[in-house]
Amino acid sequence: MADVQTVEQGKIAADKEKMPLLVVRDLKKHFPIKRGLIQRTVGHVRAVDGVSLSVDTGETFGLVGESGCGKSTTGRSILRLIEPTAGEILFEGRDIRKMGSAEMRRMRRKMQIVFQDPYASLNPRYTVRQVLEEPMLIHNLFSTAAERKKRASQLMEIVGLSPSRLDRYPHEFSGGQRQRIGIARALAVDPKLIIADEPVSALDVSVQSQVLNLLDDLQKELGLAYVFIAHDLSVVKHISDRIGVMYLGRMVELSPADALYSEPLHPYSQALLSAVPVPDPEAKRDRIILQGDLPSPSKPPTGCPFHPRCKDAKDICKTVVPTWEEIRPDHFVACHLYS
Amino acid sequence: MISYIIRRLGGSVIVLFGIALITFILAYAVPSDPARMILGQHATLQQVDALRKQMGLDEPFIQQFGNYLMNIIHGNLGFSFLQNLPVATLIGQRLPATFQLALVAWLMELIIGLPIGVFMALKDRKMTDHVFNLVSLIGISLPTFFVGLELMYWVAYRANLFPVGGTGGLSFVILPGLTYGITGAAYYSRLLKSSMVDVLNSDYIRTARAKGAAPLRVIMGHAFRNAIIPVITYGATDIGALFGGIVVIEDVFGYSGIGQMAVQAINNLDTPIIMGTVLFAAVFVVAFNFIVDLLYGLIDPRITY
Amino acid sequence: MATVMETQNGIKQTLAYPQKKPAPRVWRLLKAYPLVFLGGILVLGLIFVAVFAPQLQHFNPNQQFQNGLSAMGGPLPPNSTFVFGTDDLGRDIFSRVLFGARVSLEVGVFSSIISLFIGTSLGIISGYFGKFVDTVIMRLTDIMLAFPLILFVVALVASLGQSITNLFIAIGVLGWAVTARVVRAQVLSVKEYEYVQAAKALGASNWRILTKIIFPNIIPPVIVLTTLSIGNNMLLESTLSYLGIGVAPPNASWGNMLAEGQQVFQYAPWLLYYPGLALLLAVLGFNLLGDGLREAFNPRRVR
Amino acid sequence: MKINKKTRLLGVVASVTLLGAALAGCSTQPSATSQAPTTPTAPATTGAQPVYGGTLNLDLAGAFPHLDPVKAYDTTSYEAVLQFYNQLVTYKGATNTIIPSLASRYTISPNGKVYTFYLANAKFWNGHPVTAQSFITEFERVLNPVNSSGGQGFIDPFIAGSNAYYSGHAKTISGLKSLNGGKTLQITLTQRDPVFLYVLAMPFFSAVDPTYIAGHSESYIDHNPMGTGPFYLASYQPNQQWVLKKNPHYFQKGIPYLNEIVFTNNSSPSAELLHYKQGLTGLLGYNIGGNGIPSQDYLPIVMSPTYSKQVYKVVQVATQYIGLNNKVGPTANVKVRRALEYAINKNYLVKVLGGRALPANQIIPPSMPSGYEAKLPANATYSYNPALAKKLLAQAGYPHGFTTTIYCDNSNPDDLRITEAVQSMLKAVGVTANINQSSWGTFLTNNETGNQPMFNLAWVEDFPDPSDFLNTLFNSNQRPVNNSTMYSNPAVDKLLNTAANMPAGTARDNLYKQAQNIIMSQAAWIPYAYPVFTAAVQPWLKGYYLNPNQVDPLQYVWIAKH
Repeated sequence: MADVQTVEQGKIAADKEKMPLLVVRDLKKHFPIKRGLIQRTVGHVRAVDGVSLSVDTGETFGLVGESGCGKSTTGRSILRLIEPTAGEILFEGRDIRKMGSAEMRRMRRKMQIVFQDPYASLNPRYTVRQVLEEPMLIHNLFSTAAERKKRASQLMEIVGLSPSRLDRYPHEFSGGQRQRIGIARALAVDPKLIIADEPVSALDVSVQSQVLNLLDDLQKELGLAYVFIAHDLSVVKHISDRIGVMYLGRMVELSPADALYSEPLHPYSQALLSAVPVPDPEAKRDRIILQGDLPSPSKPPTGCPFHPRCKDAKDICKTVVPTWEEIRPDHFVACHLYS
Repeated sequence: MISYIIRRLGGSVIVLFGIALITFILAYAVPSDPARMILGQHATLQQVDALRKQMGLDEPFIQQFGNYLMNIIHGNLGFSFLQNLPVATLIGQRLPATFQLALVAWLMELIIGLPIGVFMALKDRKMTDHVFNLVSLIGISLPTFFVGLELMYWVAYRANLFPVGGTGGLSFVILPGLTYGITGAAYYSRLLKSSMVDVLNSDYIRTARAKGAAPLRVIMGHAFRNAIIPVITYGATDIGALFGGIVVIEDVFGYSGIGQMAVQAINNLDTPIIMGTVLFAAVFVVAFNFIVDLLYGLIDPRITY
Repeated sequence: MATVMETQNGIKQTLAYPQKKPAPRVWRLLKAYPLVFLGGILVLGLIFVAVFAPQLQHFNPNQQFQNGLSAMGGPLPPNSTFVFGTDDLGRDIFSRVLFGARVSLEVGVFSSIISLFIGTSLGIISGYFGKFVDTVIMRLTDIMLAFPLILFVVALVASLGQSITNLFIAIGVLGWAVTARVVRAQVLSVKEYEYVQAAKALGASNWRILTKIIFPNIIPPVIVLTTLSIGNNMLLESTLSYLGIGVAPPNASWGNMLAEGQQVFQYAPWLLYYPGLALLLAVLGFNLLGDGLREAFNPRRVR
Repeated sequence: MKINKKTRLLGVVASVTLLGAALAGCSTQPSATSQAPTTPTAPATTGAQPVYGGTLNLDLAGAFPHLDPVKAYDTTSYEAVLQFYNQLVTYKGATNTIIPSLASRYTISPNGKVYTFYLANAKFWNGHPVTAQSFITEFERVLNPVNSSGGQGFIDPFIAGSNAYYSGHAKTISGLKSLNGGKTLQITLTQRDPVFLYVLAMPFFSAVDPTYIAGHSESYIDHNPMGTGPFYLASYQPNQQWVLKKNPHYFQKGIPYLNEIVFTNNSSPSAELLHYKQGLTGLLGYNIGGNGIPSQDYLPIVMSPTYSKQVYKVVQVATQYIGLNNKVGPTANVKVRRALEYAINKNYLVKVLGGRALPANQIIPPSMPSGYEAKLPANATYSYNPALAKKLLAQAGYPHGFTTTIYCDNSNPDDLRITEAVQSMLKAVGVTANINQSSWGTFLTNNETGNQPMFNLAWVEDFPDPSDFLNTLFNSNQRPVNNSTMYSNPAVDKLLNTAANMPAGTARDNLYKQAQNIIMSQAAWIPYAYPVFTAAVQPWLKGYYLNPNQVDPLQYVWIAKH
């Protein structure tokens, strides 16, 4: 993947003045597989296997892929909630993987996460106020309880909930409301980057758009950057500036959102896109059905990992790993069809 | 599977090693000189020292423990100070009696516990359930020797239904077994109840009921068979512990089992017997835990190793 | 609480929130599990007797009365002077039963605290930090659980020497393994909740996560376990006294009163009955309470 | 011998002196029908002629630890060996009189050093005849250090050449001679020994078959006896049952009466009592040297109008006492010790023992043929007087008492009860005593350091001579093992050493009395009780009597029709 780095580095060099907020280089997370008498490590699940991306301030980066492709692991590895195996994670130009635990904890103010499951992500024993004040307590943001309460009320208003319900418990709220609370919690520390890990996939469709709109509004107001993780393209379509498509722990395509939607290059992206319902009934698009199941990341196929399910697979796909190339400006793809 | 078994066996060996180590430390710490105990109070200091040397008691702790382990590996559990026989022989002599009592005690628990458990599950949250719950908790809360003494007095002596105490055939085992059954059955009934309630509330039982299957059929055919799995697990561990000897009850009934020998050895500080019986009992517990784990795989197809 | 279930579906989020406060948890618990009530009464009664034993006593519990023995030297049955009768040393059983409550409760509580402390600490460490530490601690619990329990306590007391402190230690050390197992399992499951991840993402320290998030979650099962173990340990004390290594004389515990009583039960059954009944009620109280609490904390059963 | 009073299993206790003892005229039959037998072979009994046949069932608390006479030194083994083996001499009925047994007669030389035994015509169960060698082999086994026999100290160095044999310097014991083609055994002593015949009555010195001994391993012999006794071991299931069958060729004609004795292992005193009440067992308290009626079964027996009539009692030649440390701690002060003597109510302690004892006022028990004083001097006499005790304690410098520890062992519930009662009495005079209870082995190990401030113990005499109590327990050269109170008084030492070399008689007795008076005035011990041995015997079991020397009468008893 050497060329990945050179390409990304070239891009970084070009934007010297405008340093991206977050740069991830060749991120890897391998989970060991232990077997046998002495629990020897016999192999690895390559959950994330060399992912690179960058996010600018105020930008939304969509990360898309099927369940199990490693996108959530990528998101959590970026925050070091899961300790990555290898790679660089530069936040504001500094590698957070090299930070000690105290420094890392300070750094966490700047990058937050919103989880998928609004039921599991809020401590059922805390009132909403406790949930929202917890980050303030952790980072000593306010010295008095009154200030904290004021801030908590503010946060409630920001996410569109009534401050009068601060002393309720999470289970007294609906799923969408809980997700708002989750967002408010993330905002409590004034982050610059929020990793939204499928924040709406557990919600009803009608509620989804409310939450998405909220996120969009917040971005505009607060200048937040998002890494928006989703398993289908329809959700990220409107919100994302750029989109990365992941397959089996690797990035297979990365491009501006419009470019991806108008002209997906990778057969996998095409397949994903074909599943997105199109508002314009005139536009005709063939539905591409993916064959077979997602292979096990512990035993990825040789060559291009996608080849067993690819409709356009050639002989070379079975043996040679395709390189990561910038086919168009800012449009990267790893596929033999374009080399 | 094979590597799982081997790994589990390895774990068991480690556990047994730990037990041997802890018992050895305990025995080592006991403030009594084995050589003096063997030779008696009038032996001269020279005699005692000579015996200490012969027994290896003057060696450093590690070496003594090493010797002890080597002896265990060779099946030698040591030599009783007071009974002048190898501990292994003494345990062997009492093995049949202990096994007999263990089996009967276990069966008593099942005979008393399981029907009550089924009954409690069917009457879940009703008044009768509360009553049975109370009764079963009373069973758990009773001191075993209290139950034993009362049974001995009323059932054996006054009603003259069983021998009053001692060791012999099956009739000698019934009352000690019943004592254990009374105080131990509640664990089975409560376990079976809670797992049966879970099963009875599960979708497939509802389905079976909806299809019109007769209640008893549902209970015995579906619920009981599925609910019995945790009971079997507990039962196997339980009987493993029972095989190691039932300390107090054997003593109450004057039953010559391994538990009684252990109690006598403790009163007399006959450390080789104490250590031997502890290790012996532990072997059974560990072995039955092992069997339970393997059984689990056979009973429940969802479990893989 | 139907709202909770329904609001899982986001569409119904606009449903009215219950204006009326739901019935108090305690009351609902009582209705579903009346036995908890009985358990609570028994435990409170025990604590009352233990605390006010000096006020309730008829005589000094350790005093041996010349007129407390029959002409043959046997114990006296219950009479107007000695309402529960006397024991084989001419002591007042009523007063001894009162003071026995103290000792038995002490043994039950202190030894449970010891096992609670060791078990919870090791369970948390094992569950939270995992890896090598976990392997070692779990192996240790395996060893503890495979020990024949009574033999272990007896051997331990024999080595340490007979004293009430050593009794606490021996019984306490015996019980930690079960607590550690339960706590570890609970930590493992709590650790996976996303709100723990969220706290970590917020920069909460390990210590904060342990104390503020994980610990509150392991309290309910530990309370249940401890309640049950207090009763069990009181029972174990009586067994140890039966074997002659219980609380040191002359102080009364129900255990050693029973141990004395079992020697004379054929002609002086009151020596067995009064402390036996007291012990039964006390242990039963803790068992009922623990059992009820388990149901109360069980999210599947009480809502 | 130092003994825990009611220990069922003495186990390892050994003594330089003689176990079991003379108890002339002290056997009592307070309530029962037993009479002292007139002859050993035909004990007089009221009523009918002896009946042959039948099986006697008995409960046995533990296994027989040893069936090899060389090793039998605990009370259970001791008695078992007496069923299987015979000695040169034995005790007559319930008395302390020595009568011939396997030796049909014996002579003692005028200087008291040479004993000549003329052997009876007896055979082992395997048909081999008893010869002088049968005894010589046994004496050699007792002296062989390999066997660590408790009997060694009783004959070494008293038999000529015994020490040389024991220490390996000689291949034979020079003092033992087989004469007259093995029909006569001659034993030569190094000095006059008035208790030697008692020694020979001990099971250690039984006749064994040399060829059997040579042909089997020690551990085999220990479980499979081969003797001349009235019963042989027909079968046994370890820890369950021992079946003894009548020896039809027993050298004493006409006995035994019983066909079979079945011992069933049963360690539960409650079960033992109920078995007896059900009539399943012939007697309660079989183990004469040990428990007698288990203490917890005693009251139910004596409180019952029926069963109390079946109780046999005998005062043992033994003293139960609280030892006071004469060397360290507050009790090193003689005033403190004297104060404590007044603090103990001995009548109450006897009551606590259920009446199975007599209150004690001196070291020598009344059952001892000599040395017991009907009246002690005033300064050696103590009566229960807590007020005086407090006053004396204040004078001694302990107006508020002190804190100390009483040691006792755990082999019998009585020990703890007595210790608790003593604790309570001490509390009444301001002395706080903690109880340290441990196993017999631990207690002994600890006792023999001479550091226990106070301890509850009993001494059972080894032979009927006051020296066994006074010299063994109070001579300063016996510290700390036997003299574990660390008593030391040159005047007493001098009296004891002088008396040891004197011929028996009043002059010697008086020296012991003088010594005891001094010891009692210095309050080295608080002797509190002389124990009484008890047994309950079914009315249909005839011919039973209690001999204080642990010689049970099973070969003389018979089962009447019932």
